[in-house]
Amino acid sequence: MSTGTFDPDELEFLAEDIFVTIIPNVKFPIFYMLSGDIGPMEPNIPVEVPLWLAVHMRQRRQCRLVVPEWLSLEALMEQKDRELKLDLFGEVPGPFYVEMSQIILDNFTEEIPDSNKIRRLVKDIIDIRLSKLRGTVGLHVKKSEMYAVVNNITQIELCSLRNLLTRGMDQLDMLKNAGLHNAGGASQSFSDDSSALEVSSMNPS
Amino acid sequence: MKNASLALTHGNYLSLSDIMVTEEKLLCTLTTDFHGLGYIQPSTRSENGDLVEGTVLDLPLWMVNPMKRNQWLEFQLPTAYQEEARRILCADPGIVEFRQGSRCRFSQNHYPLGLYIIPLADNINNSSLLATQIVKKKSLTLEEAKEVRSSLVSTFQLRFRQIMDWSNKTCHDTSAHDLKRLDRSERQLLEIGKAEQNSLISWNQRKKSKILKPSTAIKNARLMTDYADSRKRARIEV
Amino acid sequence: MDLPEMDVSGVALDDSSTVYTTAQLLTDLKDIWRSERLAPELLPHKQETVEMLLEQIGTVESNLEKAKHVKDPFFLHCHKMEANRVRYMLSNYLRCRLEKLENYALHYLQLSAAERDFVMTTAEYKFLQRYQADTEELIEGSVRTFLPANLAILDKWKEAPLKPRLESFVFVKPREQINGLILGASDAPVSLEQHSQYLLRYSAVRKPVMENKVILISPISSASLQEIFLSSLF
Amino acid sequence: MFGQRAAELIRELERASDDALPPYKAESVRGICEEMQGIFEANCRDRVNLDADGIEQATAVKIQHAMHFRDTAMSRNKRCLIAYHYNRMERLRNLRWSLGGIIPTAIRQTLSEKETEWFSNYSKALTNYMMDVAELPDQDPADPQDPVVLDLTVHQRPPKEYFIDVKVLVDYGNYETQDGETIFLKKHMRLCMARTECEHLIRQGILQHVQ
Repeated sequence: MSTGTFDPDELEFLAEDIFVTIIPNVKFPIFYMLSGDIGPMEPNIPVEVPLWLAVHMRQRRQCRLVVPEWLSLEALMEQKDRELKLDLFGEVPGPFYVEMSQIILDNFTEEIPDSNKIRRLVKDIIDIRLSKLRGTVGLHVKKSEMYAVVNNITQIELCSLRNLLTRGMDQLDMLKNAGLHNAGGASQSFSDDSSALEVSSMNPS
Repeated sequence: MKNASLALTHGNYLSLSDIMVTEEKLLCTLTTDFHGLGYIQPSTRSENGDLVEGTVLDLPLWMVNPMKRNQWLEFQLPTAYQEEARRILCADPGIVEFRQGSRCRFSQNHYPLGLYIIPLADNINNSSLLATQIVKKKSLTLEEAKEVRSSLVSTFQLRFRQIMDWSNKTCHDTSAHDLKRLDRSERQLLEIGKAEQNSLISWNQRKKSKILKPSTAIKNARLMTDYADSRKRARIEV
Repeated sequence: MDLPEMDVSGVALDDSSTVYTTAQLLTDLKDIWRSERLAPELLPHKQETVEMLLEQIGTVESNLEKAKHVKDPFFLHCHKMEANRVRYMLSNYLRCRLEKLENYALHYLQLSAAERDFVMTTAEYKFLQRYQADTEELIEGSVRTFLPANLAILDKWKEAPLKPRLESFVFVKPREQINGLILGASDAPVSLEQHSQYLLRYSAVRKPVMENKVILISPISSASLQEIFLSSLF
Repeated sequence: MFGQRAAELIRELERASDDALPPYKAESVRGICEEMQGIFEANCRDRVNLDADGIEQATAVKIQHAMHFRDTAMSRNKRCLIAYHYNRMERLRNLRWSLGGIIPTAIRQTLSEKETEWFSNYSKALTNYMMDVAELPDQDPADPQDPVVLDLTVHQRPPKEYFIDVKVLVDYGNYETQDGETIFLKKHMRLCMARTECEHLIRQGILQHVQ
């Protein structure tokens, strides 16, 4: 684990808490979960559950997923076109759309007839956005701005260069301030020499 | 130290990379005598065994810094930070190879060494500089230190884009030759960038996410002991 | 299958008798966990939240234990899975805090008693003291026998302990509008808008982060804004 | 020049990858300590010279300079020794998290005695901390609850499916699960276990996660 960042698996974990609609084929009473009540479930009656529970039930063949609107061929093609036309970042279906699409494509293949095409579209969209992101970041460091507004980028996208970006900014910051401040600035401290002569503390035995 | 980057290692007492940086040598001229230390530089050893004023020798940065503060020596600005090198860096920063043996003797500690050298500038303004010019001709003036600094900044800004592009490529795309061009801190950034990029890619391809893996430390340790064992065996056979 | 009679969610009370639902506690945990993971320094401890959630997990798990032979295993697994999810967040949150204490051990040992009570729990402080004592023993003990008796002190590393780097750049999202933020010595104050996300130095938002007015994000979410733009203050 | 052995010691550790723990260099550590002893003695001698009656001012200054020179080298050696042991400790600490409380023999061989001692102390400190966290402050004495122990080393990755399929890689013998049941782990055996149960065993290379 490293501080300063979340990795994709951890983001996927967060995405699993998002609610999706399933159509159960079993009957269950209300689940009193810590995060709130779920159900009751009746066969063929749509019900909202967190994604992780949907996956668990699907693995036991206890439900089908109502595939979210945005995960259709049409919607994604539209999103891709939009993203290609824009210089800036286009709007996304939700904060965890990438993570969710992965989980859904992994576990609910039967519900998604064009899963391969969809998988490729999602990947294309991410690639387009990531290359925009690198462009912006490159520009940012080049102009050496010390503050930025970064809207509409999702967590998973920043996963690919968040540390590189923040550490790069840190380094640039240091170079710019080299030798400028005495106190606190690491550039001035020189760590292994002693300020006071140590001989004074030595007593010949 | 995990995810080491210059901002975290520079001046950090416990950092291995900072220790390696401060091991870099500078060419120095002593301006005072040191009793009984003549054996350090036998060629210019004085009769009484002292290390004497005027001796020219290479000293590691960790020694230069306190000696310079006491004004017991002057150091020469390494060629990698002198005007010619700065001009080369300014013309095409992406091409320059930060490694020994290059024309301007760029080192793989280009930025951190620069960060240490800049504060060593003599804090004298131009007018008083004129008066002491002859004495100080070898040392680093405040003016020049500023030039060095702005060179470091612009070099880094321009090379950062390249690091970002490289980190986007898959591992084998970046040749060993490319890597050799980078300074230590740039290489650390590249590693950070690659690790991030790879974790996203392999997550995306669902390669490893679900499979739990044994620790690499175990594998490393096994390799190491296997190696030691095979050497032992080899010795016995001989 | 019959209706499960036990309500494993329930509510918890804290000292000031504010009623928290477990769902709210979980939302809080997610926020503090995220901020802790992304902040360069140790944030104020949230012992009450941790304790209340642990208690909830305890209740759920002991109820499940009792119901082991009565209930459908599917039902048991679902609750167990949820409990594991909470356990993961809690463990990871606490682990992350220990890691910061370990990395900046000397720095955190030097805090005043008041500062200490604010940022760390008693258990964390106990751990920290022990950790540092053991580490000093390792370092000094490894060389003590080889050095002259009146030299054997390796104390230089304690004089300038490693500190969290507060100048690090972080991504943040304000919960409310924040005015008059000073980002650099020569810069004019700026305002941060609610619903936007920013990349800036942690030191600039340290206070609002501690007050929970700004949360640290692994960027983002807000789909309401149309563009990414970079604005310079120079 | 002073400090060369120390630099060599650091260079070797710095070159090894972040999670590798190369064998402990007892010889080099001792050698560096000898250099420090030499510096110490030289400076003691110089101090005596300084205090001698009738010493010339010019000579005294030269002696002080030399003492400072050696003293700088002393500090450098100290820094390297501290950094060497500190960085190894950090790597060892990571091992505690990835491998659990028992160091595999392969790794134990690379450690110094002091390091092995540190490892077991660290394990104890962690266990104590986890027990402290588990202790609830206001227990209802009428209805005492079992403490909820949060094993920080178990839940290190986000939980996924509840059960996973595993293959046993070594003849391990009896293993006691969290529920108190005992499983006999024999090489080549395949079984389905709770994920939380086998994370440690997988990291230690005893089980293999199969799909």
